[in-house]
Amino acid sequence: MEDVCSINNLVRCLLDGGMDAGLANFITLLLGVVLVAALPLVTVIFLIWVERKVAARVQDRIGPNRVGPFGLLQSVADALKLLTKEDITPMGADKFIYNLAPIIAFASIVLIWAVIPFTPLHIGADLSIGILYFMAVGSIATVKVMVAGWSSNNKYALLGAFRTIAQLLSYEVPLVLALIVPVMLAGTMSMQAMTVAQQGMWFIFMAPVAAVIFFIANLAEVGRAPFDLLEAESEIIAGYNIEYSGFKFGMFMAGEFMHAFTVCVLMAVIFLGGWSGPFVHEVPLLGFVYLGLKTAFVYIIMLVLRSTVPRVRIDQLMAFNWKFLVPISIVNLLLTAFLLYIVRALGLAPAPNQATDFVANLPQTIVLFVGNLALVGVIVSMIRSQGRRQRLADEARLAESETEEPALPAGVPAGD
Amino acid sequence: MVPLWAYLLVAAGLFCLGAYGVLSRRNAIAVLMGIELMLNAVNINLVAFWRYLSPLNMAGQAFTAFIFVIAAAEAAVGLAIIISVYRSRQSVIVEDVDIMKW
Amino acid sequence: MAVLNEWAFIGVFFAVAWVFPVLPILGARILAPHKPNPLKQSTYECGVETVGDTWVQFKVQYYIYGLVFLVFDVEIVLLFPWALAYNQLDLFAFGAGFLFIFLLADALIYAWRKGALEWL
Amino acid sequence: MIELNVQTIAFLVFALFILGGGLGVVTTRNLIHATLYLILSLFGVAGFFVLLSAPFLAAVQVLVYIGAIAILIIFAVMLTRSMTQLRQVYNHQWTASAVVSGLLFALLVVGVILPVWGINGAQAVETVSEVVADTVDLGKALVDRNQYVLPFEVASLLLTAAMIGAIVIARDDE
Repeated sequence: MEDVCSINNLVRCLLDGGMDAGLANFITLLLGVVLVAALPLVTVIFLIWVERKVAARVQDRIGPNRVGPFGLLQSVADALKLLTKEDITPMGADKFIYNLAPIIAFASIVLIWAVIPFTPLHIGADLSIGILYFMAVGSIATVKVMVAGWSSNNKYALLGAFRTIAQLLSYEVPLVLALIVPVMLAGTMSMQAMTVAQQGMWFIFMAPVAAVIFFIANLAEVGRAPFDLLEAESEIIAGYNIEYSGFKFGMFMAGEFMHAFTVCVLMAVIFLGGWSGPFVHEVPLLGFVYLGLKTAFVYIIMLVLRSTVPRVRIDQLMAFNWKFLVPISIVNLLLTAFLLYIVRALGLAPAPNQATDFVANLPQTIVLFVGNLALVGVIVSMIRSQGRRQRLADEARLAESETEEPALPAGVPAGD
Repeated sequence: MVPLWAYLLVAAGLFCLGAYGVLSRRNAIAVLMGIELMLNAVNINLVAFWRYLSPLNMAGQAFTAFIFVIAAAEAAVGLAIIISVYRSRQSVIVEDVDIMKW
Repeated sequence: MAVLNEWAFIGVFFAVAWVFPVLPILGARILAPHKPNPLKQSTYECGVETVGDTWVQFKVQYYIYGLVFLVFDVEIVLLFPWALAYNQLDLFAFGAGFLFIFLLADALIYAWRKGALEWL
Repeated sequence: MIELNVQTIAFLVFALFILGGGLGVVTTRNLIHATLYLILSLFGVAGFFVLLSAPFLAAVQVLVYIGAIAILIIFAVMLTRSMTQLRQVYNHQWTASAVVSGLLFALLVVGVILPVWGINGAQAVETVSEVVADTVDLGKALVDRNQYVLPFEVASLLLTAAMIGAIVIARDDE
């Protein structure tokens, strides 16, 4: 290992080369930053191609296949095209803020990658509050939407921004509530320590309900179908970024793709064990592969959902969040806290020195999993009885109205 | 480390800026922003004193957390009152809402 | 201090991250044509002339959602230290956390019953 | 004298954010711009919290202030159409308030901060402890029966009450 200059021992290599200590540290830091930040940038070019291919396959098409082998260079061609498009600033726009918004949109997503652990050794910054860090950075997204919508000086942009913000704010509540559960399980907020805590057992088995809530809330946060109201062309033209053109629009677009991918990585890290897998401590780079596979799995689910589920209405969107997701996440939090306390009182929790052992984690996992299953059972039966009541009411109303006049089907809103 | 008085200096400056905003702005929302600035100055002071004088006693951090709560409550209710006043009087200028003065 | 080193990384990240979007936008400024005219720069509303102010009257419901979110956000964030220290807490602290969450649920139930969560 | 290292530079940058943002808030005519200045200022305060080894509070600052309160303020600006009432920024007593604020600042700096905690002040802090309580300690303290459990529950109650009150006030009468 002595002769190999890699990112792990770059500081020492530079020092051996006779460089000033402060400068060597700074160069290493800068290089690390550029590496971590470049990763999502490179991935997003590939991702757009993957997304279009999967969507095409679901719709029985082929998808991009002209530029490069299998159409791999399609995104590059798109980026080049955007680069040569005229950039129009609408009249009455607030110039500085108008130009600032796409930069915030893109940068705020890149910033999340600073705390993602790639392998046992490689992480940008292992903050003690990693989870809150990405929540905090993610909440800048609302500011970007507001700024973009307001500075465009366009009614539809402003209206779209308001809707988008209402959606983002609402779904942040179950998102954060669901995140408390893994924090409670791991006893840490650092992303690296959270991955280590999952070496015995992934949190998705201990807290499946929290994992599903996290996934759904994230779908809404990134504006993916079925929650893609922010780009509902038929309703509010195109949402908050309607006035943007050229590469500034490209920045919003790329930011959205990157955000979708980023939440998949977060899902993999927080609930699917991140880099953990066999032999990862012998060959740390294997962790990168494991993380990539888990992320790809979550991402494919997201893509298939996108191509198969219809868009919901905004009143349904809000009702689903506040009347379904939030109550469930509160109950789930209480349940998990209660079960964890029981587990500890009964002595079923693994001893601190066995925390990463699969067998030692089993009793605790079984208790938590059964508890979660019971919760799901209760929820499903409640939905069923509610649905039955609704159906009976609708049928009664229909039978009544048939005698008088043909009426609208029940539940059609009067628009807003 | 940066000395304590530097933090206190910035906090004092922020507090006075906020006070100036509260006293001199006409728009009620701008007045509320001034109050937010003042609360933040207090927060800086609390955390700075906690860090330099008693880093193991949780009073500083705990009270900062409670000030977050109070700031949230204040913003929520204050803005709601402003919206309500606007609805009844079509104005958010503080001087136009002086009916309680007499 | 080792802890601050991590934050130095974050600081440099904040300083560097905005360069990535700025570079292509500047590149586009050089490469892209720039021929503005009043029609092109007018507000885009599917070809129809803009009527009136951009400042249309918004529904107060947006504010209500923001309000409910603010309250929940603050409460949940205060729960994080509790969840973090959860493994080291006794029954009393456990109950304190429960009471806190109950009050949170209380707020939700009130807003629900009051109809504040409806999209009208 | 203060040595110039990474922390000092960061401190100066954040202080610039805080004071520049604060100045923008109180002087800008456009209320949306004022809110953006407010966000800048609050971000600087979050940076201060990081420098003061309170990262949890920094995250909460960004999450609550920038992610929620600033957005709420923007909502309120839009709802009250404040942007159309831009004629006059300050009221008639603005000179007096400027003088009062300036005097207050001078008094605080000359009368309190420098004599008490300054370089040769009565209670100047010479050594700073490296041992700092972390978020776990905060979590324990917040629900400890001998410490802050009562304020903790009261905080929850206050927020519930504030939400109920604000909903009642802000909703249309029906």
